[in-house]
Amino acid sequence: MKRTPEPYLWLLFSGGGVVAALVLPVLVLLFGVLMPFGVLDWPTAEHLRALAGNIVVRIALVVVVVLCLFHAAHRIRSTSEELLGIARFDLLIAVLCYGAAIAGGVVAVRLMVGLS
Amino acid sequence: MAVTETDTRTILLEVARYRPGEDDKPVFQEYDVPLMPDWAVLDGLNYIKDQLDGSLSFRWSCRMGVCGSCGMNVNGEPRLTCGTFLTEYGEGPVRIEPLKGFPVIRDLVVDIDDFLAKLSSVRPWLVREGEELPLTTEYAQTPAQLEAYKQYSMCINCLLCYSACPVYVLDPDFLGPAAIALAQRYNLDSRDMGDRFDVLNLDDSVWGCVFVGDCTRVCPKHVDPAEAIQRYKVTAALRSVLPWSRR
Amino acid sequence: MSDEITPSAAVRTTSDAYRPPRDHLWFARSRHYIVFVLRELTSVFVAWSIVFLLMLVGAVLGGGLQEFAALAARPWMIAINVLTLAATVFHAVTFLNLAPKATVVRLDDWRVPAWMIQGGNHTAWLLISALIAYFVLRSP
Amino acid sequence: MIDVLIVGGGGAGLRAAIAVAETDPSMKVAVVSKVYPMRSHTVSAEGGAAGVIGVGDTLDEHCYDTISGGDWLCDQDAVEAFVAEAPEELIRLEHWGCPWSREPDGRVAVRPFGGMKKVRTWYAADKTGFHLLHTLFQTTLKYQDIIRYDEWYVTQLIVDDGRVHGVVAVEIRTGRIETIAARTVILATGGCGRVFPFTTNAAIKTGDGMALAYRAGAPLKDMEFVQYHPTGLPFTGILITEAARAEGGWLINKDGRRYLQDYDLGTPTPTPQLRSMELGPRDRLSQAFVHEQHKGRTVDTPYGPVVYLDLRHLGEDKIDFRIPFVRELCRSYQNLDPVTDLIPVRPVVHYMMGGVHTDIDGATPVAGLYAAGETACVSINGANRLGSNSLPEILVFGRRAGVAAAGFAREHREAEPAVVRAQGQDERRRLERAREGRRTGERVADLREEMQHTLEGAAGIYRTGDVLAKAVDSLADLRERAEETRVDDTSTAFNTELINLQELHTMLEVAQTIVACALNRQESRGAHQRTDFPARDDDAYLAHSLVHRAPDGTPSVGLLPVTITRWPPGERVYGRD
Ligand SMILES: Cc1cc2nc3c(=O)[nH]c(=O)nc-3n(C[C@H](O)[C@H](O)[C@H](O)COP(=O)(O)OP(=O)(O)OC[C@H]3O[C@@H](n4cnc5c(N)ncnc54)[C@H](O)[C@@H]3O)c2cc1C
Ligand code: SF4
Ligand code: F3S
Ligand code: FES
Repeated sequence: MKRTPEPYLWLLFSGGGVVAALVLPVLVLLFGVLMPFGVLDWPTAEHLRALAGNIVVRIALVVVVVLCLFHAAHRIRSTSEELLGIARFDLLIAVLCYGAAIAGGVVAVRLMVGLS
Repeated sequence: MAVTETDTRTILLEVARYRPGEDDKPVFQEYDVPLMPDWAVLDGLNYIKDQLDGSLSFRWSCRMGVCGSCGMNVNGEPRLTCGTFLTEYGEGPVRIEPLKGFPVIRDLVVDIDDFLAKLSSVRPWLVREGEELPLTTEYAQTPAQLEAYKQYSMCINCLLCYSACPVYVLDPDFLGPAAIALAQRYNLDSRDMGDRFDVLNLDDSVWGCVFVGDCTRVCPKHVDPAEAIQRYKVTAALRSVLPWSRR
Repeated sequence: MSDEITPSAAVRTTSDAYRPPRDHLWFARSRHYIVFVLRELTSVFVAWSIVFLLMLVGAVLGGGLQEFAALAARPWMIAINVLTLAATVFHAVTFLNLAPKATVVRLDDWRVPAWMIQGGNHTAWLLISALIAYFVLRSP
Repeated sequence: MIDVLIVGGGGAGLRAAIAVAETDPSMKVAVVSKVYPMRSHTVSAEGGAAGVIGVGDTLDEHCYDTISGGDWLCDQDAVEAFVAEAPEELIRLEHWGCPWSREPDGRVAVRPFGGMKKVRTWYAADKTGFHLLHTLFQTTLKYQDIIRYDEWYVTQLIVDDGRVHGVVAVEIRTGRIETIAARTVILATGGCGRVFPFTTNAAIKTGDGMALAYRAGAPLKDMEFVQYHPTGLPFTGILITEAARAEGGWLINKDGRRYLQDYDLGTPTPTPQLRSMELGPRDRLSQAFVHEQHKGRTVDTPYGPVVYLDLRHLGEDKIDFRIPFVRELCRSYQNLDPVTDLIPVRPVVHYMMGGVHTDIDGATPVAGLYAAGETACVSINGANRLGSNSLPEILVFGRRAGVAAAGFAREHREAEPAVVRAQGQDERRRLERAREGRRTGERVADLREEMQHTLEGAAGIYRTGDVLAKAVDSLADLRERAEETRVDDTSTAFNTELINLQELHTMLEVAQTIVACALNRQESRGAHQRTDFPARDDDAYLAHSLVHRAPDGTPSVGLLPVTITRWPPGERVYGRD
């Protein structure tokens, strides 16, 4: 039987989609819109550092980053191929997209590990 | 069906014509047909064929929405022309083209052999193993078990969903909505013992679908092929991760 | 050849069928396709929100929160993030609404209706958002 | 060379193909069909398929209902074989995956049907034919060796010395004209409802197989028996299935009266009674409509007089669960909702009881030529078919014809004679000439319409000698004019005008036999009602009409005795026992 990586990629994509849906809007709302607009005050650096120091939060952050990036990578890959008609370069595009996601994941892990 | 009244309102039909050997590509021809309140687009086409131009070619048969042969693109949307009324289009004009995504054989007739090959490839029949029951007893199936696949068994192979699916239109290798829905129709049948993982878990099969969802939107029989595909994605993904889970 | 008696299989003689060329603007052809493409493009903003989040975390851990706040307050940055907010909300709504397609839940012979699953998803979204906001904003 | 060539990819044709493939995998079997098999008209059948399974029901009772329903014109040996084999055919379909509706405990469910004394009609909601055909078609895909000629139109049977040798067919897509040599041919081309203007039948039901056989020297049988179904939607002729009445629907006239009680069909009861009122046989119900019309109790519409089918008291849940397609059709094609509105209906041409004369194995008098399904007349339907008998018929006799043809092919391995090629060439030249086009002449559609109205006027629900005699002349005239029609389309690719022209010829052929048989039968029986001979006449006409094509092309009608085994002719009683 022909083997395909798609089921695994799709699981990551779906997981990422759920996580992105559940956590990103509120984070962007807080840090990207309300605080810069001055509607809310920025929390103190200590408060945030303490939050990020929590092991649960740290693991959660890595998970969120990795999954969301996979979600985005998967969609960007398929949509660019459909929109631009470049499906014949699928392998290259896949390497670029998922490569970027993996790189992002590495950055996240290093940030988290670097802390301890 | 002759129209006798001289004062009936008419509506303009712009019909795609393609005559191999004569035309390099489809051209539009305009016909005025009576705008009768009960007329479907198909009645308009039949009026053209019977009264105006016998050389127009299109498929139709049952004109009750069940044989699946009269699918065409009407004003850009894939529709069953026997169930789409001219009055829906107000003053007109109505543009009638062959279904998108298929080679055009002639005028409004498209080549669907590709779909038939795909349909065969998913083994759309009941697979049984072991001893057959004698021809005096049926396999028991409760109404709930019937309900579990019934919706996917309603497909009339009209191929509107293929025409609506950009993935198929761009890449004819994609197995496509109806074939997958029919595979699921058997997968979810409590009597079936087959396994269609080998033909469904492929890049050009369920994984080719990016969930545009238009297949479901245009399906005249509410088969919901998009749902069938997404459900099989879950099945296939779980089976890939947990090889021991069968369905 | 036409004098011959058909030998065996119903081999198709190929006809000169017309194969339309690739339509480069297919996604602009219908409202539904446009919505689909917009939905897919939210992924770019999802990626951006992650980058933004990583920058924030980096700033928090590296002690540069002030500079980050200043950057985030730049008008173009706010503009991007307003867009990102819209995109991620759109993503959340579409993604959570489509979930019941893939997850058909059956309890005995009763299929849990889609709206219930969707309702559940949206409730979870609200709760989690509130929880995150609480942890971020609660005074130490 | 093909061993068994099946013309027709409907229920009968596909069942025959599987029968051949299963009985003898070494046989080369092919299915030629003018539409893709799953588009065949079997797909439109709604109500159900009869087969004895329930406790308290017996084969004899099904036989009796069928025979009395057919006004004793059925061959009783055929009916007995049919009734005995129907249940196993329906179970076989179940084993192939047909989604029959079920009882809560998982057994197949059955519903009542018109003219049936017991509840024995299997159904798949109200899309029985659709599910049956798709199940059969998808099952044939399992047999990779079945050769399919999809969208090929058969124009001629090749016959030499009383033996069939193959067919000539056009590949519609390319215009290629081929002679397909075959040891045996099974005609499974369906009915001929399109000979009439107002019919439930699809565009493809043009009686091709009947005409092919008739021209090849095989007689047609009982062609005067054309069934009108009492409930068609005006304008489109779309069928509202009998299941709507079986589930409890009422037929009411303009005054809201359940008028069937005035025609010796029983007394109204709130819930349906078997073989009574709305569950009487189709011929009697359609005739009652005509009487209501004469009494001025129908309602006029732009598409003719109607009565109403009332389903409102059934309630939304029952309608959605048992007859959802009825609701869908009413909403889409009549712009009304049966939950709240009355459905306007009028009798509509629905089914051809007659057809190619065959024996109990589908064999015609031409060696190697078989017929099954609506195109054949075995006959189990006699003067009036009972609803839900025809789906099991296409299965039972499709299988029998397949097995018999395979047997014949096994025993006749000789090569085809030289005349085959010569006949094929003649036919090709004829078709090519037709395709050259003609700028003058009448349109195919106009002639078709004239033929249809001639038939409706002469061979409708009630008939009389003078009108029929006039129709004989009109049809002869039409046949001449049909030789000189205008033809716009000269293309080889998907030339449907060429096909429509061939269909006009076959329909005219069939129309002539209908009128000739109707004229010849000077009695009233089942679906054949002569106002000039209103009584049944068993002394003279307890016999099939058998019509041959005379050398000059006109029909010549004779009679053939009916086979009676155990049920001597009696009175047809409905609603009184
Ligand atoms: C609306 C409707 C509802 C019905 N409901 C019921 C019901 O509930 N119960 C019941 O028992 N019966 C019902 N019937 C009757 C029953 O459906 C038909 O009698 C039966 O399906 C006929 O099947 P068939 O296989 O003989 O022919 P069809 O299904 O009509 O098939 C004919 C085949 O022959 C092919 N063909 C014809 N001419 C040519 C040619 N020249 N060359 C090549 N191919 C050709 C066609 O392509 C097609 O494949 C109903 C009929 C109608 C019209
Ligand atoms: S799934 Fe729906 S749209 Fe697609 S072929 Fe089947 S009935 Fe037609
Ligand atoms: S439209 Fe196409 S992409 Fe998938 S959901 Fe339907 S098959
Ligand atoms: S003509 Fe059969 S579906 Fe429209």
